[in-house]
This record gives sequence, C-alpha cells and structure tokens, in this order.
Amino acid sequence: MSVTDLTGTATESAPASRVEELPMAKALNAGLRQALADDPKVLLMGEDIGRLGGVFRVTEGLQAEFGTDRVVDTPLAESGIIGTAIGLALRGYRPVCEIQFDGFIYPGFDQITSQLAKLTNRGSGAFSMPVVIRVPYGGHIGAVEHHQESPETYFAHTAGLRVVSPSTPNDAYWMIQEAIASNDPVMFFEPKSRYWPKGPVDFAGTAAPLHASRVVRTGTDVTLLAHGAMVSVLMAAAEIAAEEGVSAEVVDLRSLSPIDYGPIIDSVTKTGRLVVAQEAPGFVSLGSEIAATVSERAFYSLQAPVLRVSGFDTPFPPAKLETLYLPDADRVMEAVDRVMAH
Amino acid sequence: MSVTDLTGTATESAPASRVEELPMAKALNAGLRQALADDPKVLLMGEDIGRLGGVFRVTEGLQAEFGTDRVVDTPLAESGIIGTAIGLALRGYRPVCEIQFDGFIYPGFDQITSQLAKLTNRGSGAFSMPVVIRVPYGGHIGAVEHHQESPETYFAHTAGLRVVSPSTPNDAYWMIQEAIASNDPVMFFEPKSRYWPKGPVDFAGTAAPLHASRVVRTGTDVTLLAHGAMVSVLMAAAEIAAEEGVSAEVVDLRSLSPIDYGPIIDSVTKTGRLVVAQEAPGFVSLGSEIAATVSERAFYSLQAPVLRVSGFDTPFPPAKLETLYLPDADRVMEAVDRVMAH
Amino acid sequence: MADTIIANPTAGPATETTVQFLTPEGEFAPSESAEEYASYLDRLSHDDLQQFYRHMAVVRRFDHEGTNLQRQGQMALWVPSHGQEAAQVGSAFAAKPQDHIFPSYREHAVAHVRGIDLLSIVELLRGNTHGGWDPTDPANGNFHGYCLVIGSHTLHATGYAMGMQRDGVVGTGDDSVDAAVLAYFGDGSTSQGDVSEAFVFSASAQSPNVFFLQNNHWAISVPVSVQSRIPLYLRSRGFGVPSVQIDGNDVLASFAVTAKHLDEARAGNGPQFIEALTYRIGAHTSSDDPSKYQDQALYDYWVARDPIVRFETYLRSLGEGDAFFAAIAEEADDYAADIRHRTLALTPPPASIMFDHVYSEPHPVMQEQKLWLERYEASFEGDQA
Amino acid sequence: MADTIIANPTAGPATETTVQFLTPEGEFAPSESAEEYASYLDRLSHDDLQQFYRHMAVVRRFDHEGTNLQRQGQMALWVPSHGQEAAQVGSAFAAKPQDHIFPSYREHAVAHVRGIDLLSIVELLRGNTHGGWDPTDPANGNFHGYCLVIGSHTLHATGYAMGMQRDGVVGTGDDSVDAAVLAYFGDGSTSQGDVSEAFVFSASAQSPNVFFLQNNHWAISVPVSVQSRIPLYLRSRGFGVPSVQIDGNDVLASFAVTAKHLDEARAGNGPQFIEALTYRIGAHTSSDDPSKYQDQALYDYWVARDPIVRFETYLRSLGEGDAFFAAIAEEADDYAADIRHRTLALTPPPASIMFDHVYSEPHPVMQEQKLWLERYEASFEGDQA
Ligand SMILES: Cc1ncc(C[n+]2csc(CCOP(=O)(O)OP(=O)(O)O)c2C)c(N)n1
Ligand SMILES: Cc1ncc(C[n+]2csc(CCOP(=O)(O)OP(=O)(O)O)c2C)c(N)n1
Ligand SMILES: [Mg+2]
Ligand SMILES: [Mg+2]
Repeated sequence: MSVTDLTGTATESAPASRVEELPMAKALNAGLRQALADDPKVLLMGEDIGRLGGVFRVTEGLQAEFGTDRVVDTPLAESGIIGTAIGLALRGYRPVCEIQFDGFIYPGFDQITSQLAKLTNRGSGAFSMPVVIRVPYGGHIGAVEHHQESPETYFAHTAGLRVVSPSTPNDAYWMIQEAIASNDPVMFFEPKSRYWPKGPVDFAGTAAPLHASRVVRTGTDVTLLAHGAMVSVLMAAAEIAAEEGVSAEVVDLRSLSPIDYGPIIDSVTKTGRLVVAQEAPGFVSLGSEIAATVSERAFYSLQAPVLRVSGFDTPFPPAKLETLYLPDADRVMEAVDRVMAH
Repeated sequence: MSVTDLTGTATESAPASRVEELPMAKALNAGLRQALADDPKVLLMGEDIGRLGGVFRVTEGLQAEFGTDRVVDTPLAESGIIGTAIGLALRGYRPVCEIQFDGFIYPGFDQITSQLAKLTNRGSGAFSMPVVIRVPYGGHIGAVEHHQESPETYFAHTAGLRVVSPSTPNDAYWMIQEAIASNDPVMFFEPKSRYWPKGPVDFAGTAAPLHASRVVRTGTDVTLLAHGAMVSVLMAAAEIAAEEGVSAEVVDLRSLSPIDYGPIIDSVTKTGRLVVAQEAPGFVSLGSEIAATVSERAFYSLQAPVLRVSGFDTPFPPAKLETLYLPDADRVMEAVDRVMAH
Repeated sequence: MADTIIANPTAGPATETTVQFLTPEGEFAPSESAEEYASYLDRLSHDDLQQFYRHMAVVRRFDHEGTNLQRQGQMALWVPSHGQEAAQVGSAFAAKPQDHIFPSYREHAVAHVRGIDLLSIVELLRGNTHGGWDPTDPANGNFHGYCLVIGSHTLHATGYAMGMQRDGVVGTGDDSVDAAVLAYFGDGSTSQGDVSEAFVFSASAQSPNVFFLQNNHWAISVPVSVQSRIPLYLRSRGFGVPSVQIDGNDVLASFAVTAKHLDEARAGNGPQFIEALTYRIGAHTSSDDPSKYQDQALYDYWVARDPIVRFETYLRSLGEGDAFFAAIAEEADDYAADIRHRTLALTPPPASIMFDHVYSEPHPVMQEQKLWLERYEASFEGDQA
Repeated sequence: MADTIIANPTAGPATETTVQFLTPEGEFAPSESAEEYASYLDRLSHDDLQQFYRHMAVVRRFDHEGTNLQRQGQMALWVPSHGQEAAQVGSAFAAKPQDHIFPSYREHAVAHVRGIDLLSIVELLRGNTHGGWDPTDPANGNFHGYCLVIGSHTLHATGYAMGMQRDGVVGTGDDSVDAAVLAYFGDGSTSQGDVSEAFVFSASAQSPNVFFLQNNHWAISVPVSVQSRIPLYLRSRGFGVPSVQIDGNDVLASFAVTAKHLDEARAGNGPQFIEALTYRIGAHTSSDDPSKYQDQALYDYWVARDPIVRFETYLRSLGEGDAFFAAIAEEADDYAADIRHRTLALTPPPASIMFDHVYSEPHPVMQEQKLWLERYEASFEGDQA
C-alpha cells in the first residue's frame, strides 16, 4: 500500500502516474480490494456485502476473490456486526464493517460509543481498535425514510473515534486504505449521492494525510467549507459567486474528527468570511463546532458572522421534499450574499 | 397540577405559598408522585425503580403507593424499555422511563432516535409521543466508568426530541411535571451530583415555562451560561469574579432543545462577553452550538470571543481524575480572565 | 399427505410438525399437527373463503401494478408482496376488529384486509409521506404504520399489548372486548436484538401478543440459513413463548393457527409465536437484483407452491366456478387501474409538512424555519416572473 | 439424591435435569444428568481439588477485604463475589491456557485462577483505572477486561472466537492448539439484545464459544422471574445453541460441565451455553441495600448451600485434615493483608493517562489538551509557593 502514515508525508516510491476515471463506488471497491490484498488480517463484514456485493455494489466481486471468511455476509443485526468486529480486532484482525444505510447505524450505537470508542483507553493502550465502519450517508437519492440521513455529529462528538468523509473518487480510494491502516477506529462516511459520478483516481499517486483539510478552490472574499457531497454544491456556488464578482475559496473538510483547523483559519484570516454547509440538521452539530471555533480563533479577522447552511432541524423529509430540505447552491449563495453584505 | 402550559403563563389559583427545603431527589419524587396522582395514564418504568425505589431512590415509595402496573420494574434492556414505552404511548399512556445511568442510554439509542423522535412526524401528527426519559447524568460522584457521562449533545442534535435539565430542587419538581404533561418526547437530564443538596421547593408556586432559560444572577461584565450541575459552579465562579471586581451575570439554560436564546442574547448584548460551561466534552457539542449562535446573533456586541469551558475531549476518566476533568470555578475563571482581557 | 414444505435442504428450516391443511396441489389433507387447529376452520363460511381468495388475488394484482408504476418512474422504490399472500390474508382474517396490527413493510395484503387504502403505500414509496395512513382512524382497522427499521416495531407491539392489559381488555371472557396485538416481521429480523427483547418483555408481562414471522427465506440477498441453522419457530421457546410452524402458503393454516393463538393471547395466556414458511417470489425491492444470489431450483420449487393457485384449486374442488374467478380478476384489474389512475394524479406534498408534525406542541425552531423557507422560496418568485 | 437446587418456587427456574455431583451436604451423589460429565472428573488430581478449595477460599477472603476497604473509604464501590465461588472456580479451571475469557464484572475468582493480580480490581473500583490488567500480557491468562455495560462483551467474545476460527486453532484435533472463548454474564444480562445477538452470531459462525451464565437470582433488586418465567438455560436452544443447567454451587459440576462444553467448542462443534444456578449472598454492590428487596427465606436457603462449606465437607470426607484448611485460611489472610497493604499504598494516577490512550495513533487534540492542562495546573504552583 502506498499511503502516508497519519501524520507524515508520502512514503511511496511512486512509479509513473496511473490515472483512471472511476465513480466513487468503484474507487472504494478498488481501495478495499487493495487493502484485502495487502494485509491478510483485513476483513469485510456486513449485510449483503458478499454474494450481492452490497446494496451499492461497493464490495462487488470481493467475496468471490477473497472468500467467505474475509468478506462476510453477517446476520441482520448492527450491534452484532460491530460487537463481533470488536472481538475480531482484539484477536488481531482489522474488520471493515459496512452499515447498509446511515439510518441503520443506531442499533449499533452502544457498541460504537461505549465499547469501540473507549476500549483502547480502557485497556491503557495495551491494544488498539483498528475497526473501520463504512456508512453510506446523506441525501439526494430520493430514498425512503432512514435512507438519507447525515449522522456525523453523533460520532464527531464521541471521543475515541476518528471520523472522515471523502468527497472525490481519488480521496475515497486512498482514504479508505488509510482508514484501514489506522490503528484507531474510523467512522468512514461515504456520500452516497457521489457514488456514481466519475472522477480521476491516481492509483500511483500519494495519499494526502487522512486528517488534513484541503483548499480545493482558491478565492479571496469568502471561505466556503463542507465535506462529502456538499463540497460539489460549494463548487457550484463558487461558480455562481464568481459570476456575481465574489471570489470564493472552497475548503474540503475531509476529516470531521479531528478537524484540521489550520487551513481553515488561514483561509478565513485571508477572506474574513466563512459559510459552513452540511446536509445534517444544524442544531448542535458539526457546523456549530466549526462556526464556534472559527469565531473564537479568527475573532479579529472575521468581517461578518460565520453563517451555517444546513438541513432543517427536522427529520429528513419524504423524498419529494428533499430538494427543499437539502442546501443547494442557491441556499449557499443566500448565505454568501449575507456575509458579503457585511 | 399547577404547571403552566408550555408557552403560556401560570394557571394555578395558588393558595398560600408552601415552601419546603428538599434535596432534588426528593423533589423529583414529589413531582412524580403528583403526576401519577393527577393522571391515571402516567406510568413509570425502568430497572430497579419499584421495590428498590431506583438506585438513587428517586422513585422511592411510588410502587407501594401506585402499584406494580403503574411503577414497573422492567427486564434489564434499555431498548426494550423505550420500545415498549413507545407502544404504551400509542395506546394512550404517558410513560416515564428511568435510565439507570447516563452511560446506559446507548442500547436504547435506536428506539429514541429512529422511533420515539420521529413517530409523530411519521404519522403526520395523528398521534403524539408523550414519553419522558429520565437520565441521571454527569460527574462529581466518584463512580466507575459509564456512570458519570453527559450525553446531552446526542439528544439535542436529534430533531423531534425536547431536552431539558433542571439545576435546582424547585425546577426539578415543576419541570418533571411539565415534561410529563408535554405531548412531545422529553429527555429529562437530572444532574445526579445535585440529587442531595437541599433547596427550597415551592409546592404552591407556579412553574416557569419548561423551555425558558433564566438569569439567576445579574451582572454587567460577562455572561456565564450553563445547565444542570454546572450552574452552581458558575455561581461559585461569579463570587470569585466579584471579589476580583468582575460583575458576572449567570444564566441557567434549563432547556437544551429548544434553546431559549432571547435572555442569552439580551445578557450578552449587555455584557459583551460570554463563557459557556458544561461537563461534557466540548468538541461538536451543545457548547459549540451556543457559542456559534451567540457569535452569529450578537456579532456586533461581543467584545471578546465566546469561550467554552468543557470536559476534555476524552472519555470520562477514572474517578480519581474527575476533579481535573470536570470544569470547576477556577477553570471557569481562567476563561473569564481571558474574555476580560479583551 | 402433508407436504414437507421445503424440498431443498439448503433452503432452511423444515419440520415434520408444520401445520398444513391444503397440500400444494390444493387438496384438503390436514397434517397431524393441524388437527388441534381444525375446529377453527368451522368459523369460516363459504363467503369467507371467497374473501380469502379475493384479497389474495386483488393484492397480487396491486403488487404487480406497484412494480409497473415503479418501473415507469412513479415511485423510487417498490416492495413486492408476491408469494406471501396466504400467510398475510389468513392471519389478517384471524384478527378481530379490536385487535391491533403492527406490520413490517411488506404486509400489503394485511393492510388490504384491514381496510387501508393501498394508495397510501404508493404515497409512502413515492416519497410523498413517511407514513400514509392514520392508525387512530377507525376506518384503518387498527393497522399501525409500516416500520422500516428492522425489528423495532415488535417492541412497540409489546408495549401496546401491555397497554391493553392495563385497559382491562385482556382475559375478561367477553369476546367483543378481549383484544390482542398481531405483529409481523421477517426471517432476517429475528437476528435483531429488539425482536429478542420483545420476546423477553412480552413473556415477562404476559402481554397479549402474537408474533407472526413470515420466513420468506431471504433477508435481501442473505439466505435464512445465515440467520439460523435451526427452524426459526423454535426461537421463542427459550423465552417462554409457545410457538408453531405453519405452511405459510396455505391460507387455511394461516387463518386457523393465527385465530387460535390470538384467542390464547386475548384470553390472557401470554405471547405466542407463529412461523409461516413462505417465499419471496419477487425481488427484495425494486432496487434489488435477485439474479445475483437467487437459487433457481428453490425458486421453481416455491413457484409450484403458489398460494393463490393452490387455493383456487381447492375452491374449485368445493364447486366454485369460472364466473367467480373471472369476477375477482376483473375486480383486481379495476383495483389496479384505480391505483394507477390515482397515482398519476398525485402531487408533491407542500413544504409545510416538513415542519408541522415534528412536534405535537408549538416549537419555536419549527415556526422560525418554516417561515424562513416560505420567505426564501418567495424570494425566487420575482425571478421567475 | 440430587438436590432440587431451589426450594422456593418464587426464586426462579429449577429443573430435574440440573447437573450436580455434590449435594449441599457435601456428599458425592451425581444426579442422573451428571453421568455424561462424570468422566471429566477423572482429569482431576487431588492437588486440583485442593486448588479448587484454595482459590475459592482465598477469593472469598479477598472479597471480604474488598468490602472492608470500601467501607473504610478506600474505594467508591465494591462488587462482591461471595457465594458464586464454585461456579467461577470450577469453570475457570476447565479453561486451557490458550482459551480466552471474557468476564462481566463479578468474576474475581475466575481472575484469580487465571493469574490476575486482584489489586487491579481494587484499582478499578477505586477509580484509578478503567481497566486494570493487560489482557495481551501472557501473565494475565487471556483474561480480558471487565465490562460494565450489561451484555456487550458477549459479542466481543463471539468475534474473538470467530478470529480463532480464522487463525485455524479450532477443530485441528491438537489439544495444545485448539482453543475456545469462555464468556461470563448474569441472569439480568440475558434480557439484553446483545446477548441474544451473540447467540445468533456464534450459532451462525459456529464459533468456539462457551457462554457461562451465573444465575445468581438477582439483577440488583429485580428477581430473575422478571427476566424469565422459564429456566434460563433453555434460552439458547431456540438459537441452535445446546445448553445445560448446573448446580453452580457445586465446584465439581462447574468444572466437569464447562470442561466438556469447552471441548465441544474447541473441537469445532459450535457454541455452547451453561446456566449455573447460584446466589448472590452479598449486596449487588456496596451502594446497594438488599434489605429493601431481599427474601430472607431464600437467602437462608442459599446460605445453607454455601459452595465452600460444601466442598470442605467433601474434601474432609476424602481425608483432608485441619492442617490443610488452616494453611489455606492463613494464605487467604495473607492475601487479604497484602491487598490491604498495597491498596493503602496506592497513589492517584497522573493526569496524563486521561489523554495518552484515547487513541493509538497521535492525535492533535489530545496533545493540545494535555499540554493545556499541564500548563494550567502549573499556573497554580506559584500560588501555593
Ligand atoms: C436496522 C436495519 N438494518 C438494515 C436494514 C436494511 N434492510 C431492509 S430490509 C432488510 C432485510 C430484511 O429481511 P427480513 O426481515 O427477512 O424481511 P423481508 O424483507 O424478507 O420481508 C435489510 C437488511 C434495515 N431496514 N434496518
Ligand atoms: C446496559 C446497562 N444497563 C444497566 C446497567 C446497570 N446495572 C449494573 S449491574 C445490573 C444488574 C445486572 O444483573 P445480572 O446480569 O444478573 O448480573 P449480576 O450483577 O447479578 O452479577 C444493572 C441493571 C448496566 N451496567 N448496563
Ligand atoms: Mg425475509
Ligand atoms: Mg444476577
């Protein structure tokens, strides 16, 4: 595997770059295949991930290639999946659990919160908990209740977990491998509406550090910040802003816990304005954290209050209303207009 | 019952005031007894709440008085407790569930998040979900792991729930009755370290609205804000501040969802400074929300960044370290000093 | 002779004690284990038998219409009930008006028997609502909402039955008063902790619950053998909940066995568990591709045991003629046409429903955000003018 | 004749099939159900029997010291094991070195048998640590950490056993290689969904798990009859997990039955379940007040069935004399004195442990907050000077 360690720089003696256009679902599949091939201790577990290849086909073909001991169709119980993954990790395995949809992670919440997140600490560091929990999350897919939620806040608030979310196929390919290589539990939030659009994946490239945020578009007037599917919404908003003469810088958060505040504060120091966007409800959320910390650390740089653009503080609505519920480029622009008015 | 409705004013034709000095645990007991007496549909359920009267004796004597059908010792399973409470609520009952300790609420998290919080919305308002979940929470009691946590954030972030926490015996007596009278699910966080200190309970008084925050000490230089057990820490800090010539206003949040921002913004508009304190880890938390919103709404009034004083972003430590982990008046003062330096 | 129900041993549990009245060939030949249930069939008039057939046939046709409408883009998802009609219709008929029903998400035939307008299911799967019918409206036969989180509702069913106990409507001996709760779930669901906890709580409270498992042999792509290596009807016994396995494609078995166990529950004899062996003939949902995992022999085996064909043969053996079947076919077509017609007329829900029912009491944030969205939406109206 | 184990019917489940070798009077009189286990006793030397007694007596003494130390303010909490020594010591002895053990929080005697320094338990309950011993250190006998969230660890035990299967240490036929996992939990725990899911997953994987239930008749104040109205050993059978009930106060039964079922698990025959009937003689914890709910007759009944007294009688019947018992009593006192001594010498942990092990990899927030706290604490040093 040619990923960087969590804090360091690329270690790969990369050959000639090998770039392919792939949808994120296939990039994840390639990343998982690589991880399974690199380390015999890696195993995948979840509902329907074997013969079916997962309801999003992210694990397609992997059971055929690596066998039923390494790609496991589990019984239908999320607490059981995560609880047994913990046991496997104690035995030296590196389980990667798939939770079928965002809204079905809650039956496993106790095992995640009280066990997975706390066991290494409970054991005074004698053993680690290299478990990855993959969660296809978020809206824009027109699905029924429980299938479009964004539960990141619950996990970002939980000490002992790391939480990341890729926004591009290339990041997906590399970050899933870094997450699996990490000795800490990683909640890996996959923006399911981004499973299908293609993007370049550089198989011979080097991975950015797992917990680094990244400026993906430079600008001078306002900073726009998000993770996962919302990054592409911000890019669209930045285009609109440019047409209106506003130069927006876009930052992809990538890591939700810890948050790499350095590039964010640098950007806000430069632009003086921040709009944070997310699909999740805004109240007591990841967006609140970022707004609070930036307001604190960039107090004298801010020319306007930090504005948050979020899903409403309601359950995710019936699919026919999702476009009204989910922030789009126009909703982001509404906030941009307001911060620019300062 | 002589509580106000949730938004309105007192309805009681109060006789002469009848004040008793009681610890919060006994005030809650009295409030629960009153609720059981007032409405035959009210019932209590939980582990050890019957014969034993609960591990904190909050329900002491109630099974003897109201019978085993109304004060139910359940089997040992939190998902079962909350799931069956939901069924009882659908049948027209008003269950009040006790979760034995903060750290044991997570096995019931799925029922709370995906069912209790969402059912009324799912049913388009055809039925309500008048379920109260009482959670003794927080530290300062020297207990073992899972027995001193402050999980409010998880519930405040969850649309469909109401979240409250009393800081005094009088509020405890009235708020538990208001919570039970509410047709919405209410997470009722009881600061267990405050179970024993006595305070006045006015049995003939009128209840403040369940979701109102309240100024409990007036001041002019800095606003201190917290809920539950931390309110008394703030009062101690305000004393110290006064000695140092700093006039601190203290606000008791009381309602964590929704948050009654009016009095908070008014206070900050006056003082120009805010310190928010909580026992919970600070990262992506209730404190983040308050800091973010006050930073946004009082942008031009703030003379210093909003500072947050919280538990560290670690699991609650072994009890011997709790005094280092939990913010005390000195830690609050450290932040007060910093905001006053602006 | 009683059918062995499952020829293919890889298909999962089968036992000799499975209750069956009708063989797959439509012959009335009760299994030995059926005998104690036989008297329940005396409750059925010929009209009831016609109703059994009618509901099965109409819902089969409705289900196909749902699949078509989904393919034509009218819904994001369809959840087929094809193959499970006998398990559903027989058991639903066994429930009395005062009983309550907690379905999973595939019980279209139960819904139909209880009087639900099945357009509600279309609205749900279309993304117009999260619910669709009001279980508190007497017109809806005490049929509670679909539950998409596997197993959760079995605890609601238990709590509801505990409420019935407190209301004094269990074990009074008055047939028009005594009530029970019938809850449906699938083979995959049995693995969820909540379902086990429902057994624990109902056994502890001796609440009037009948748990009805439709073992359709699959949890999406996962065969029942992954959930359990022994017959699932045995599951509840270690919780003190008596149980029985039935041929779920035999509508008479489904009726008689459910009727008896509902009687037990209503009488105050505590919770009961029924496993109905059946098969999911269609895909898990329209998003699924069973060709990736389906076993053709197993599928063929079960197609040959179709519950509706079997019951038609039986009715014909009782003298029912072409006219009846033609009339039902026409009714089914009409029902489907009406569903199609009304589906095409559906309009998106107003944005306000997002905010109006999150809480039962007034909530400042809902009011604020609803207003914000109204103003925000209104701000574009000028643009378009 | 075999003891009926439970005289008082309100005390919960009792069956005729309970495995017992020693009557409460200490007479060797195997129940009929004990016969298939009798050959396992052949594995025991007289020295082993002495060890049984020794561990039981030392841990009983340790437990009393724990209670005393707690009363004297040395700990916030004590969790007594008094009464459950036979269930624990017999089963623990049945485990081989390569087996792994997942305890609940009351298995002090198991810990002792596996070589844990019991001061770790004091440190845990004192609030110095959340763990206390390193299960990866060979000195600690593969005894994993205590788990305070009821039932959670049964799933960890299952996953661990699934790992053993993948490591090829199950069913090889090599006695020094084949391994299993022994997990302990209580009667109250059986109600938690996680325990049921552990049965589901282990049965599905046929993992080498032995689930050992100490039915001590109480979950704090709640009698076992609230959790189940039928004997709990039946619980696992509907999951396809074979089971047996034993007299948990008979150390020989505990040893023999656990030995056999661990053999089954190691041989690849899948998960096994043992219910040991025993009694919590002390309070749930030092915070508890059993006088609020305790049934005196039941308590007396069980005190008369004390596991250590019974075994002493038996050993004496084998010719063991006063010298042995006196020596053990002295060892137990010494052990307790040593624990007391070292408890009094304990110092609070450094603040750094709050941050150092939350993550295995470097974490910026931990570094930042640790440094902040150091500086903050240091800022007071001037004040005190
Ligand atoms: C808690 C939870 N986990 C996962 C899912 C995704 N899911 C939906 S249906 C299903 C299979 C259910 O199988 P079964 O219980 O046999 O019912 P059937 O669909 O066969 O009727 C799964 C895994 C879910 N809905 N809820
Ligand atoms: C999930 C959870 N809920 C509640 C508790 C509080 N609690 C601690 S021990 C206990 C009773 C456990 O009874 P049992 O399983 O029989 O074990 P015993 O204490 O009798 O050994 C309870 C309710 C807990 N630790 N975990
Ligand atoms: Mg199924
Ligand atoms: Mg017990």
